[in-house]
Amino acid sequence: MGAELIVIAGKLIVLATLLLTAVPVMVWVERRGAAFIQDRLGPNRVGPWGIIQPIADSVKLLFKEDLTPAGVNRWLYFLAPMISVFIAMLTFIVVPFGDGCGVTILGQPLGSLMVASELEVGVLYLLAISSLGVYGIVLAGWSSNNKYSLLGGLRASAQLISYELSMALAVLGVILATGSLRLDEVVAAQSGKLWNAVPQFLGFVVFVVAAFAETNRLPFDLAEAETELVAGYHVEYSSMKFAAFMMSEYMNMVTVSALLVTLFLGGSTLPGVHLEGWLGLVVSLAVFLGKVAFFMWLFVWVRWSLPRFRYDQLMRLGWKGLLPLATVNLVLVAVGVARGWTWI
Amino acid sequence: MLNLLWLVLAFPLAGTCLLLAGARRLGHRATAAIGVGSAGLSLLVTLGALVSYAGMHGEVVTQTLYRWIAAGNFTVDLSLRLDSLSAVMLFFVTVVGFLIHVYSVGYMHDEAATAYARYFAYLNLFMFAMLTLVLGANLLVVFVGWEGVGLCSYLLIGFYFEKDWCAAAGKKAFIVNRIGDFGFLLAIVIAFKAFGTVDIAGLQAAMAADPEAAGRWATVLAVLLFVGATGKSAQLPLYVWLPDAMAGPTPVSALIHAATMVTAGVYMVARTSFIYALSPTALLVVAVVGGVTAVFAATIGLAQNDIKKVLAYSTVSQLGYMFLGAGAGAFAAAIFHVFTHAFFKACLFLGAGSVIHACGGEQDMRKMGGLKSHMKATYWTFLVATLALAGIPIFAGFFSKDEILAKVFAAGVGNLHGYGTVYLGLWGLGVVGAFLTAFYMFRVVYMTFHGEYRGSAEQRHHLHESPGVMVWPLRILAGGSVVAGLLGVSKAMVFDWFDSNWFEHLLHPVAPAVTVGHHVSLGVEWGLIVLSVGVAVAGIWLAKRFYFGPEAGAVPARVAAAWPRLYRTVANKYWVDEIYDATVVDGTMMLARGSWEVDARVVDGVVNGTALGTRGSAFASGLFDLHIVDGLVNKIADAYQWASVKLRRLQWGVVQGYALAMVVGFVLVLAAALWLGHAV
Amino acid sequence: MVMTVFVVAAVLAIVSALVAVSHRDPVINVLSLVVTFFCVAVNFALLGANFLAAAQILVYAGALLVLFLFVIMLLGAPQAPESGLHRPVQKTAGLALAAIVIIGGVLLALTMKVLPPASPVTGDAREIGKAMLTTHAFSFELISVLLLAAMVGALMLVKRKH
Amino acid sequence: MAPTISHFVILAALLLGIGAAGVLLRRSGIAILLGIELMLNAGNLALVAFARQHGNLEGQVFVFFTMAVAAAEVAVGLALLVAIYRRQQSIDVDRLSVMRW
Repeated sequence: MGAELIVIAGKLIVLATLLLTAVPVMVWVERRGAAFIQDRLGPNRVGPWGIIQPIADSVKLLFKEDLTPAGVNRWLYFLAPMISVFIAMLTFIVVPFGDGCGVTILGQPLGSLMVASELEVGVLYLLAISSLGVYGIVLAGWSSNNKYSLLGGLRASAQLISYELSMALAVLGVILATGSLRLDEVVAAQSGKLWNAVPQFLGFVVFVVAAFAETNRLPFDLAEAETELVAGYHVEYSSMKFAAFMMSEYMNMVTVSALLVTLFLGGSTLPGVHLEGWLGLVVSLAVFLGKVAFFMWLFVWVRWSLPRFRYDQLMRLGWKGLLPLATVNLVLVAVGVARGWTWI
Repeated sequence: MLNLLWLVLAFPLAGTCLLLAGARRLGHRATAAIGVGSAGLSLLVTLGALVSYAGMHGEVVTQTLYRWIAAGNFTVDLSLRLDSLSAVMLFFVTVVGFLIHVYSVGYMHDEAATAYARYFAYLNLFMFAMLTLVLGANLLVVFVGWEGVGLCSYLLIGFYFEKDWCAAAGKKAFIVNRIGDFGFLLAIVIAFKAFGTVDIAGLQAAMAADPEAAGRWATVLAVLLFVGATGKSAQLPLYVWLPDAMAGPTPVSALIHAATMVTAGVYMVARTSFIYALSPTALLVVAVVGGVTAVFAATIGLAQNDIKKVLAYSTVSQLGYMFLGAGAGAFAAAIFHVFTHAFFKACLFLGAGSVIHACGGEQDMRKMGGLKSHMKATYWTFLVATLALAGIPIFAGFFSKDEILAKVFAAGVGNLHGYGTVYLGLWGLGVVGAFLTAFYMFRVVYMTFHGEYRGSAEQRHHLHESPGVMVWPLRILAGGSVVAGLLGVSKAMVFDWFDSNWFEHLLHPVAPAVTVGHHVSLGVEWGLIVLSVGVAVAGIWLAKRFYFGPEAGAVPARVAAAWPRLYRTVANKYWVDEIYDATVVDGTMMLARGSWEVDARVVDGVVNGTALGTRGSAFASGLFDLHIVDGLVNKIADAYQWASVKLRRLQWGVVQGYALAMVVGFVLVLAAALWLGHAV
Repeated sequence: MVMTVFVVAAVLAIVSALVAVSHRDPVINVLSLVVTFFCVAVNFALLGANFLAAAQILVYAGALLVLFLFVIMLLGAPQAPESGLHRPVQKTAGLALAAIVIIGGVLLALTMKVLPPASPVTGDAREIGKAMLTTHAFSFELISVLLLAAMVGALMLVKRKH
Repeated sequence: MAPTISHFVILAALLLGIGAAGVLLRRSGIAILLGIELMLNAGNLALVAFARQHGNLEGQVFVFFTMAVAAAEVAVGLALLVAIYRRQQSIDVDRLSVMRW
């Protein structure tokens, strides 16, 4: 019992650290990437290639004055950023981000490196928790007592509900093909055949697009659209509360990328590579991180390449584009499973 | 491969659905791709199925898709039947159909996108229906296909429905066909009544098992089926719709009204040949109608100036030959003619289409001429097909038509069923028809392709060869017109060297010939061959005298002037349409008008009288109503009003009050249940 | 351990439910209801219905209550005027009825036979799905019709007529 | 000591009563709908508890259907509220007395 708890706690700590570390790195990547795409230098004063810049930024944010504007609903105003961060971190714990390869610590198997990934309703848990992410944004928008914030919150709630449907349908295709709700089994099922992204290409595309919408990233950042709504739902926030929203956005990106990799790109496996022991553990971790990094870069890349959707276009894409596509994908997978095609 | 047989039907049906659904969105290219693609896929599956079938030594393959009707012990399956007969039909329907789809891509290209999609949707639907007809394993499924092709024919004849006469032609085709279909339907009902099944194999078995009943019903069944066939295959007296059907687009004329649909009647007769074999009378009826139609239509064809009309009458005439052959008991020969005819007649129609396309929609041969130098490919393919139709050796029509004439002659000499003289007379008609055929076909060739161009200068400017997508089907069909006949070279033509009539052997298990075992000697057969070739050559020679050279047209004009009355009779198609109008149509109208008169005078009079009486009694009862009944009603209404004033307070408008009442009721019900001890 | 979790969840559920029906700010109502539903989900999990617990959060907290929030914001947080009309009968009767329901339920719970729980059924998604699509297939189809009707009805209700 | 079915049923009864009180006493349309949701949830809880008691899945399946019904009810209810609000700028259900005699 004791050793098991220690290992679980250790894993959680490592995970949280990893997630929190990813945020400043991503901020730096985003800013350098934006600069690269826009043909400028970007941050380059603090440290070599400006690599210390995120730390300077966070120090600055920490020491800024924490304003609470008049007329806000204090309680909710205080709660909203916490909900955002909390949900973002909760979602991550089910992702199996490496193969334990039989390695044990203190006599406890490392498993698939994560505790909750072995939850029997892992995928459902994931959908359930991620569907709660909207509360942070909606409450922030509501409690700020500011019409821009409110509009941002409204937009976010409608957008997230709309795209969650397509996302869930795309995930259903994967579940159907796997026959299990456990994420580690989803990964295992992909190791012996094609990655899900190939037979379920439609679902993959739907999931990628919905992922952009779910994380409120360009081209779907209508909740904060700075040119229309100033900064949307977090216009009234400053200091660490603002930083919390930033953190949750980047953490959501990490989570969604990790999910994409897990559900559609074989997680921490590489076709044809089967290693044992510590080497296998390290390699699988590296493979997983590499795949995630690709999608993180995709997020940055798309953000600085595509213009923002108009609101009606967003809704049309969600309901008339992605939802039918996701349904078609599901039907195709269902047909394939019913006909007993093993490659699907 | 054979268990994929249903795909042959599925592809065209899917094409139809796609095209109809997407008619407004698909462009020309997508439409053509779907339309031709579905026909092509169907062809591929067919070829695959036939290759598999070839290894099966003529067994009958039946594929049951599902049980369609189950009523008591009467069941009808939706099932497909592949035997050598339907295999032959399947082969040429898909081949010719596919080629005509390809041709249509070019021919219909100037249509608006919606019409284009509609056209291909109908064409695909036709393929589906025709293949259903061919593959149907029982009479009901065949009938579905039969009606389906009729519907498609109607839709496609009326394709340019904005023109009144096209719509009228479509309607005419549909109604005339319905008359025939009624015969077919009656035959199905009688078959069910007499033998308890409509399955073809089952019917055959039932008739073999009970010869007494079979003998009793065979004539009725066969004649009724033949009534259906005269409608679909345009025989006397129901042939009148086919010439009018030329109002549709030319590829349609080629596919539906020459190559495939109109042969459905012959196919059906061959399919049910086991019934005809039992009834000499029915066979004689078939032969006489066929023979008379062959000559009758050929004479009309002599005097037509519309190129498509000539071909239409030629089709009627050739269908007559097919029935003549079937009537002489030579079902294989009839189907053989169907097979060869499909190739050269489709080629002729498509060639005519190419000509019409080049002349900017002109169909009158008097305004053509000299096209030979402008459209080489069209000319040569048209000529090959004409030679085939005229019955010149080597070409396909020679073998098949000669086969039919030989069989009829044999039936005459062998005194088949004791009607030998009749068959001999029909053989004479057939020879005359062959002469007329050669004559009017070469008339078309000379008037269209030779001499000077007689159209307007503007049309002359536009003369051009058709695009490759139209010419290649012509070439392939012309090739077919040459080689298709080799499948059925008769024994006599190779001097009894070997028994070479492959086609007859192929069909023998399914549609055995009805013969008297009398064999005409080799010398006589060769005499017949020489005679029919001679007759054909004579026809060509006469056509050349009449319509070729500087004096072209002078001789016919003199002939027409010499016998004005005869010429007018023939040119006006023996006034058959007018006679039908005067008798059948006007008769119907008069009947309707008479009924109307009766209705207006007698029925309405009675009604009006009754009404008057009613009004009188109504006035009396009104008084009663006003004072006695209304008094009572008012009292009751007053009572209700009083009660509702009291009761409406229940609707006191507090929404939650209603909810409260609901919960009270819920609690009471629950309490009662607990009290009575039922809930736990 | 289990009892502790149950007690905490139950108390939290009741308190937040009271807030949910009594607070005047509709946003607070919705948020406390979220808490209640969470606690109910915890109870589901305690009863072994893991799948339902996840579905509870997904459907109620993730979709329905967000929809409530959305509408509240769309209408600009209308605070119902609780003053004005007094409805003494309604209030008394309502409270009395609620009390009756509670007392009745509690009595029922205390008097009924407590069997030792039968062999625990796993709330496995596979099993539920199988039951739903075989034994209860008709109800399942009916529900789909109901949802469609609700969707169409909702659209018709809020559509602006031009 | 593990909670028995009675515990769960008592909790369900309390939630049902609280929900009913909300439905009967509040005049805000939103609060009424929330009360109904609460009542439905109490029912769900009882169903799951009974399912556990009897060791079969029927109760859980019913809960699923209840959820679907709740979703439909909320969609229509909220649409009604929006329509009502557009009409009379209020969601006070006491004002919905136009159809009264």
